[in-house]
Amino acid sequence: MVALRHRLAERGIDRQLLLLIPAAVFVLLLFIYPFLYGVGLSFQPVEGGALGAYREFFTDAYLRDTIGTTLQLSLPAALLNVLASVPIAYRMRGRFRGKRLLTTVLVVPITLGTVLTAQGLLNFLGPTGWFNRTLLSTGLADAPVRLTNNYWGVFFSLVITGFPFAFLLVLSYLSGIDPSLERAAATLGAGRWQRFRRITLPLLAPGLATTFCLTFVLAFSVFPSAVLVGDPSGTTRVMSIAAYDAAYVRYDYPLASAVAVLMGLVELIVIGAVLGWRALLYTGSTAGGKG
Amino acid sequence: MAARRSIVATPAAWLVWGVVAAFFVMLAGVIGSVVVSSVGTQWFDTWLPTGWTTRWYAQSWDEFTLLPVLIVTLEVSALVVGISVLIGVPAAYVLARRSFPGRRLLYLLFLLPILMPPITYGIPLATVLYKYGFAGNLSGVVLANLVPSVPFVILTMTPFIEQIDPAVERAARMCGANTRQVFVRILTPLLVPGILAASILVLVRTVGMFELTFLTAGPDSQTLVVALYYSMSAAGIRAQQSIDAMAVIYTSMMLVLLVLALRFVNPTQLVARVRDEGD
Amino acid sequence: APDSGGSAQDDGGEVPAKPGKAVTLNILDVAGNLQLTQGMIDDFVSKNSGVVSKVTYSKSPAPELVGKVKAQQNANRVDIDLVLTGVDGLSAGIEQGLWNPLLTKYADRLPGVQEYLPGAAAMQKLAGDSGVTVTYYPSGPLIEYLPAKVPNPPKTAQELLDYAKANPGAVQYARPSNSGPGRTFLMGLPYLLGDSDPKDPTGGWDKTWAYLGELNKYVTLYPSSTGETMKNLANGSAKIIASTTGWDINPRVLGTVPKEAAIGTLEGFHWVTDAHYAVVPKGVSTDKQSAILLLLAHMLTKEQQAKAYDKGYFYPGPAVKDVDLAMAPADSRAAIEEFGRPEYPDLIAKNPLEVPLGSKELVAAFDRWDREIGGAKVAK
Amino acid sequence: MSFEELRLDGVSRSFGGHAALAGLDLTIKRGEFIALLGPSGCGKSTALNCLAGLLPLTRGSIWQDEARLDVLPPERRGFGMVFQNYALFPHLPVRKNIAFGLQMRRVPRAEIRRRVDEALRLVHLEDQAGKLPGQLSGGQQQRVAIARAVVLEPSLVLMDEPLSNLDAKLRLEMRTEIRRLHQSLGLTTVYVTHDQEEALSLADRLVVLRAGRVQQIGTPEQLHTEPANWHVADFMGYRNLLPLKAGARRGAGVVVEVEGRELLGTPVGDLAPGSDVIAGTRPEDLTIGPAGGTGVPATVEVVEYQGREVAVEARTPGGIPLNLRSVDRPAVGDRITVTVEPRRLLVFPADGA
Amino acid sequence: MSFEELRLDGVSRSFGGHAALAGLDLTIKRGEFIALLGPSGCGKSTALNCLAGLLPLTRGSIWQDEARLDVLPPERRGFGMVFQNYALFPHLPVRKNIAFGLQMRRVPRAEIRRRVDEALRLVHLEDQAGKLPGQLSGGQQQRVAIARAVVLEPSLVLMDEPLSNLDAKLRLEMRTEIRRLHQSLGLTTVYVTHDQEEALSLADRLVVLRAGRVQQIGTPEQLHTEPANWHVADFMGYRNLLPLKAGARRGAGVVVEVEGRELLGTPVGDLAPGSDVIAGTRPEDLTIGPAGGTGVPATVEVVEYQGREVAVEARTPGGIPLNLRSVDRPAVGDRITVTVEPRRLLVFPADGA
Ligand SMILES: Nc1ncnc2c1ncn2[C@@H]1O[C@H](COP(=O)(O)OP(=O)(O)OP(=O)(O)O)[C@@H](O)[C@H]1O
Ligand SMILES: Nc1ncnc2c1ncn2[C@@H]1O[C@H](COP(=O)(O)OP(=O)(O)OP(=O)(O)O)[C@@H](O)[C@H]1O
Ligand SMILES: [Mg+2]
Ligand SMILES: [Mg+2]
Repeated sequence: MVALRHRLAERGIDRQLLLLIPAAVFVLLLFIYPFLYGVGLSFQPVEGGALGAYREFFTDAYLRDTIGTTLQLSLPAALLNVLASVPIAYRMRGRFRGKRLLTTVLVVPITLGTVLTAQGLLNFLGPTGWFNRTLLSTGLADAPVRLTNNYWGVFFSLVITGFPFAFLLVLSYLSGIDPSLERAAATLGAGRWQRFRRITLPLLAPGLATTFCLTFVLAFSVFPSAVLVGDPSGTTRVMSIAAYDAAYVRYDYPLASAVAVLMGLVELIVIGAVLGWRALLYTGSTAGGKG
Repeated sequence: MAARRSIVATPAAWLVWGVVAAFFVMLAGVIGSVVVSSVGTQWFDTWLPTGWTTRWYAQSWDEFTLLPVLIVTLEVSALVVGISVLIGVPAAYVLARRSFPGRRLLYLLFLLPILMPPITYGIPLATVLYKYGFAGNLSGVVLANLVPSVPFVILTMTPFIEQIDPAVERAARMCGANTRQVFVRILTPLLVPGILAASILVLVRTVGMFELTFLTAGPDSQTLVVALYYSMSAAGIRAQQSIDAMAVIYTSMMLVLLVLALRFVNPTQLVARVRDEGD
Repeated sequence: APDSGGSAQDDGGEVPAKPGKAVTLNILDVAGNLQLTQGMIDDFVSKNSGVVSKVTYSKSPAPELVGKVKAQQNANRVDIDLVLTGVDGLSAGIEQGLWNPLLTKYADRLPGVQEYLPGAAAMQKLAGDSGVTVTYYPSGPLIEYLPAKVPNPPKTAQELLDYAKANPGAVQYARPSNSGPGRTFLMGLPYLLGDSDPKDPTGGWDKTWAYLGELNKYVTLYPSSTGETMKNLANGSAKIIASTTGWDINPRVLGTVPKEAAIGTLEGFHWVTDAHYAVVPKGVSTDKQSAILLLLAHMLTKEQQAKAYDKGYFYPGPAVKDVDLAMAPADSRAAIEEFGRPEYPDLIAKNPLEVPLGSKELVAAFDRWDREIGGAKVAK
Repeated sequence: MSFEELRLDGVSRSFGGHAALAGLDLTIKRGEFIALLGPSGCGKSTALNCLAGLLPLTRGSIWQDEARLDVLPPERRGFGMVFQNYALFPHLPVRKNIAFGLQMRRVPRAEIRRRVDEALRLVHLEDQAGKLPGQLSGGQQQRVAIARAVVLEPSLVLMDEPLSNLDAKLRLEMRTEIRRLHQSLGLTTVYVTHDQEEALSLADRLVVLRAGRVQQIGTPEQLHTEPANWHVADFMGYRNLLPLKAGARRGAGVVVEVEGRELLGTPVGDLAPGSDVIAGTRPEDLTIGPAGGTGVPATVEVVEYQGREVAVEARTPGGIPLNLRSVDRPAVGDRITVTVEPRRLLVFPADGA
Repeated sequence: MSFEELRLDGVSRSFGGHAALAGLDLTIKRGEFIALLGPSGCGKSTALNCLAGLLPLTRGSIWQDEARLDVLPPERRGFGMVFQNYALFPHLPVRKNIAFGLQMRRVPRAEIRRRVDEALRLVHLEDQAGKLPGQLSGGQQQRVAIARAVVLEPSLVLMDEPLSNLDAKLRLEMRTEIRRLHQSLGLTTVYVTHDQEEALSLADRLVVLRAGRVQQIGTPEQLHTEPANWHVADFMGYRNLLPLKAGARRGAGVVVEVEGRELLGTPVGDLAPGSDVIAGTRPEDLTIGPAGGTGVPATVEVVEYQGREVAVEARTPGGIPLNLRSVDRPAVGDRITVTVEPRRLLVFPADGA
C-alpha cells in the first residue's frame, strides 16, 4: 500500500489530481458524447459511403479552398494581434499617469461584440463613411478606398475584437514576471532590447503561445463578421461559412459535421505545433530567487 | 515621489504610441459611427445625420422585451463565469503544476471543446440536455455555455499558474492551510489578474455565444445575443439604425458587466503586478 | 418549463374543439412575421382568455430553427408550439419531417383557407398540409433608384445591363442567400429573360446565368444584407438596387431611404410571390393544437388580416380576399397613403404571379450563384 | 499534536536518479533542538522538506510515536517552517502574513491580534506591519518568515537558515529569541544552518551531512572535539588539513611527520603505520613561536585584521599553507614556528568515510 | 570604463516619504574595497541599487571622475552586481546565466567558454552547470549569482550579502576568492554584509549606516577600536552597553560607577560630569576573576558552548546583564567578578548621534 504510494508519488500521482475531476466529468458528460455523435454523423453521409462527406469536401474546390482562405485570414490576424500587444503591453508595465485609463480604453473593444464592430466598420470605413470622407476631403485619395465587404473588412474586425483579448492576456502574463530579473540583466550590460529579447520574451513566450492559440481559435471560427463585412462567397468564404451553409441552408448535417471536424483538425494542427513548441520552452515560476 | 529619469522617447516608442493612437482613432470611428447612426433619423451622404431621435432604441426595446432578456443575460453570464472559474482553475492548477501519466491526453481533451465549432456537437448536446430536462430553461443555457467556457478558463489560466513560485504554496501548507484554503487564500489573490482576464474572456464568449444558447434556451431564457442575432440576420425589413441601436444596447450591457466586474475585483489588479517594487 | 406541456404522447389523439383548460402558447417567429401578426394574436388572447392564458414570443433567424426543433423532438420535449416562418423554414421542416400536418384533418376548422387570394392560394399549395399561410405579398423583382441621380431608369433587363456597363459599381443587389430582394431578383430573371425552365436553376437557367455573369463584371460589391444596399442607395454609393414592394415602402416610412426614391419594373417581369406560414411542430399537445386552430381561424378573418398592411412591411400583406386598406388601423393607413404607390394595385393585377422555387432548387441556385457569381470575385 | 518522538527511518529522496538525501535515520525527542549542518548542496533543505511533507519520499518512512507520518499532507502534520527563500505571501502585508496560520487554525480574532503583535515585537518589525513583503529589506523579510512560523507554536518547527540574512547583532538577538522560544514553548526544532557557531550554540544535537549522507550525529562538543572523519573536521573549522603518512604509535597518540619535524597527534580510527592520513587542526589551536623554536617553521604570508585577533596565513618551507590566529600581530614575511598540543591535532584515515 | 574615483554626493532615496537612504557622501577610489555595514533595513541594499542605477535617486548625484553617472541607465554604467535575492534568470541554465553578461558584451565564443568555465570552477559549481536555477540549493544559487557578476571583470562590482547562504568553510573560501579577484583584477568593490567579521577582514574602508544615515566611515581598525558613537559600537560587537552617569575625569579617562564600583573608561567625545553616558565593551574584553576580586561582582546565568570558548551571561546584583567570553567553563550559579582594561571600556554620550 505504502510502497505503491511511493511509486505513484515518484510518477506524480496523488490526491491532488482529484481537482481535475469536476472539469473532466463535465467535459466527458457534456462534450464527448455529443462530439462523438457529431463525428459519427460526419461518417454517415446521405451518399458516398463512410467517407463520402470528406470526399465531397476535398474534391470540391469551392469547399476545399475554404481551408486556405480561413488560414490566410486567421493566421495573420492572430499573429498581428499577439505581436502588436507585446510592445504595447511591454511599454505599459511601468507606472505612469493615465495608465489605468489607457488600459481600460484598450480593453473596451472587448465589449463591442461582432455586430457593433461589423456595423461600425461598414459605417466608418464604408464608401461614404467618415474615413473615406476624410481621405477625400483632405485630398489623400480621389476615390473612396474600399475597405469593407472584402478581406480587409474581416481582417479589421478580427483585429478590433481580437487585439484587446491578446493585449489583456499579454499584459497580465507580463506583469507576472519578476521585475528584478530585468534589473539583473541591466547590470550585466543588457540594453532595453536585449533585456526584452533575452529575459522578458523567453519568460513571456509560454504565455504568448497560449494567447496566440486563443486568438487564433477566435479568428479561425470567425463567422458573423466574415458574412457581414466580408465577401462571404469569395475572398472571405471561411470554413465556418461552408459548415453553416451545409448545416443550415442545405440541412446536410453529415457534410456540416465533416467540415466542422476538419476545422477542428486544422486548428489542432496549428495549435499542436504552437503548444509543441511551447513545451520546449521554460515554463516554471518567473521569480528570480528569494523573496 | 521618485524623480524620474527624463523620458526621452525613442523612435520605437513613437512607433508604439503611434500604433496605439491609430487604433484608438479607428476604435472611436467605429464606435462613434454606430452610436451616431443609432440616434439619427436619417443619415445619407453627409458627415452627420439630418436629425436626432431615440425611437430606434424604444423600438428595439419593445420589440424584444429587452428588460427580461437583459436580466437573463446577466444571470447566465454570471453563472457561467462563476462556475467555469470554479471548475476550471483547479483543473488548470493540476495541469500546470503536476506531471502525471496521461496529462497531455487530458490537455488535448480540454482543448477540443474550444476548437470544435458548436455545429458539431450543438444539436446532440441540446438533445441530451432536453432529455434530462435541463434545456428550455436557464440551467440548460448555463450548462451548454459551460462546455466551451471551462476549457477556455483552463487554457488561459495555465501560464498564470506556472508563473507563481511554488514555495509560496508550500509556505501556506506549512501554516496549516489545506488545498481549499491554499486556493482561496493564496492562489486566488495571486491569480486575480489571470482570473479577471479569463473571466472577461468567458463573459464575452458567453454573452456572444449564439448557437449553444439558442439551441438550449426556452422562451423565457433567451439572452441578448439571440435578440441581436435576430435583428441582424433575420428575414424582413429592419432599419439599419435599429440594428445599430441593438448593437449599442449590447455593447452598453457588456460595458456595464465589465465595469461591474472591475468593481468587485480591485481594478488595479488588472494591471498592477503583485511584485511591484520601487518604481 | 413544466407548463410548456407538449410531449409526444398526447399529440396523436383527436384534437378537441376547445382546450380542456386555457393553455400557454410559445410562439417562435423566424420570419419577422410578428411585425404583422402580433396585433392579431394579442387581440385573440384578450378576447379568449379561456383558450389561451398567455403567449410568449421569441424570435430567431430561420436556419437554426430546424436544429432546435429537432433537438426537442429527439428528446421528446417540444416547447415551441407555433412557428411563424417563411418558405425556407417551412420547407426545411417539411424535409426533416418536423411539422404536424394540421390541415389534413382539420381544414374545416379554418374557414379562412377557402378565402385566399389566388397568389396566396398558390403559396398555400406549396406548403401542402404542413403550414397555414397567414400573410402574403407579391414581392418583386423591382428596381429602386433616386430619380435625381438616375433620370432615365432602365426599362428592360438589357438596359439594366447597359446601365451597369456604363456606370460600373452603380448597380447593386445583395447576396441572394442573405436577402429577400436579392433572391427575388434571382428568381425573377428567368421570366424576364425567357429561360427554358424558370423552375430549374441547374438545367433551365442558361440565359439567367449568362446575364448574371455579364452583370457581375460591373458589380463591385454584393453586400450581405438588403439593409446595406438600401443604405448605399441612400448615401449615393449605389444608384440602382434590387427591391420588393415591402422593401420599397417600409424603409421610406422608417426614413432609412429618402422618400423620393422611385421604383421601376423591367419589361415582361413576373411577380415572384412570398408568404409567411404558421406551422406546428410535431409533439405539441392536442390541447394546444386546438387552441392554435382557434387562433389561426381568428387570424384569417378579414378584420384581422387588415392588420397585415402594417406600414408597408409586407405590402400589401393580407392573404385573404377583399381586405381593403380602409379596414386597416389608422396609422397603417396613414403610412401607406403617404409612402405607398398608386401604381402597385395595377402592377399586381397586370403581371403574372409565380410561386418561388422549392427549397432544394433554391439552395442549388444559391450555391451556383455563390460559386460562379459571388465567388468569381476572387479571381478578379 | 504533541508527540514523544519523531523517527526518520531510511528517509531518501532522489531527483532524477541523483540522490539528494540517502537513508537518513534519526530519532528526534520532544523538545530537542537538532541542527542539520553541511556544505552547500548536501541535502539539508531536502531533508527538511521531506520532514515537512513538501517533498514525497522516494524511500523510507517517518513516524510520529506510533503513527506513520509520511503519508500525511503537510498541513495535517502541524509543523511550522521557515523557508530558506522566505516564501512570503507577496499579496499580504506583514501582519496578515504572520496571522495566516492562526486564521487557518480558526484562532479567535482577539487572540490572533495579540499573538501577531507579540510575534512582531519578537522580530522587531512593529513599524513594518503594514508593508507588503516586496517593500521590505532582505533581512526584514527573513524576520517575517520567522515570525510566521513561530507564531503558531507548532509541535515541531523546521527552520532553513533562518538567520542567514541578518546582521551579527540581530543574529545574536534572534538566536537568543529562538532559544528562548524553544525552551519556553517546548518547541521541538530542526534547524538548518551553514554556520557552525550557530549550530554549536543552539543545538542539543547536530547532524552533519555530506552529499546526502549522514557523516556524524552527536552533541556539539562531540562534533567539535571528536569529529568522526576529516570531512566533518573540515566542516567544523579544522582549516588546516595536511595529507601525511602515519608514523608509529606513541601511547594513545600517533606520530606524524611535517617538514621533517615529528608531531604527536590523536588518532581517530585505526591507523596502520605508513598509511595515508590527514592531520587536522584548527587555526586557533596552533601556537606561534619565534623563529628557531621547536615547532614547524613557517613564513607569514597574509595577515588579516579580524578585530581582537588577526588571522595569519603562513607557509612552510615545503609549501604547506597553514592558517593561524593570533592576538599579537606578526608582520608579513616574519619567520615563525608553529606548535600544537597533541590532543588538538587529530589524525584521520585519508579515505575517511 | 575604468575610473579614478567614484563620488557619491548627498545620495538620497525615499519610499513614499520615508527616507531609506539620506544624504550619503562617499568617495570611492579605484581598486578600493568598501563594505557597507549596518542593521537590517538600514538602507544598504538601497545604496547599492542607487549606485547601480536600479533605483532613481530622489536627491544627490553620482560622479565618475568628471562624468555625471546618475543619469545613465544601469546597462551603461558597466558595473557588476550580485543581488541579495540572487535574481537568477529562471529560464537559463547555470552556464548561460553566467555567460549572459559576456554575450551582451559580444565577447567571442571561445573566450566566453573559457571564462565561464573559470568562474564555475571559482564557485565550485562545475557539475551543476547544466541545471536550471530552480533545481539548485540556496547556496548554489548564491554562488551562481557571484559567478555571474565577477565573470565580467567590471570596473566596479556591487555585492549584496553575497555569502549569506554559504556554510562557514565555503564562506571563508569564497571570501578569499573575492579578495583574490579584487586584488588580481583590481576590481573596485562595494560590498554589503551584515557580518562584521567579513567586513573587517575584507574591506579597506567600512561605511556604517543606521536608519539611512551614515554613522561612521573608516578603516576596519578605526571602527573596531574607535567607534564614533554607541550605535556603531553596538553594531561592532560591543555587546555590553550600560547606561550610566559620567563621573569625574581622571587623566585621559573618565570614571563611571557600576554597582558601587568605580571603573575607569575611555571617553568618546565631550562628557560633562553627571551627564547620561553609555559605557560599552565587548564580551571578549571582560575578564572573569574569582568571587571577591576587585571587579564588578556578578552571578553566572547562562553558559553556552561555542567551540574553543564559552559564552557566558552573567548578572550583577543590581540586575545588569553582562556578556562575557571565557576559555574556562564556569558553572551556572558561580559567583564571579568582572574586570576590564580602561582602554577597552568606551564611554559615549547617551544621545549619541
Ligand atoms: N528540484 C530539483 N531538481 C534537481 N536537483 C535538485 C532539486 N532540488 C535540489 N536538487 C539538488 O539536490 C541537492 C541537495 O539540495 P538541497 O537544497 O537539499 O541542499 P542544501 O543542503 O539545502 O544546500 P544549501 O545550503 O546550499 O541551501 C543539490 O545538489 C541540488 O542541486
Ligand atoms: N519598495 C519599497 N517600498 C517601501 N519601502 C521600502 C521599499 N524598499 C525598501 N524599503 C524600506 O527601506 C528601508 C531600507 O531597505 P534596504 O533594502 O536598503 O535595507 P538593507 O539595509 O538592505 O537591509 P537588509 O540587511 O535587511 O537587506 C527598509 O526599511 C525597507 O523597509
Ligand atoms: Mg538549502
Ligand atoms: Mg538588503
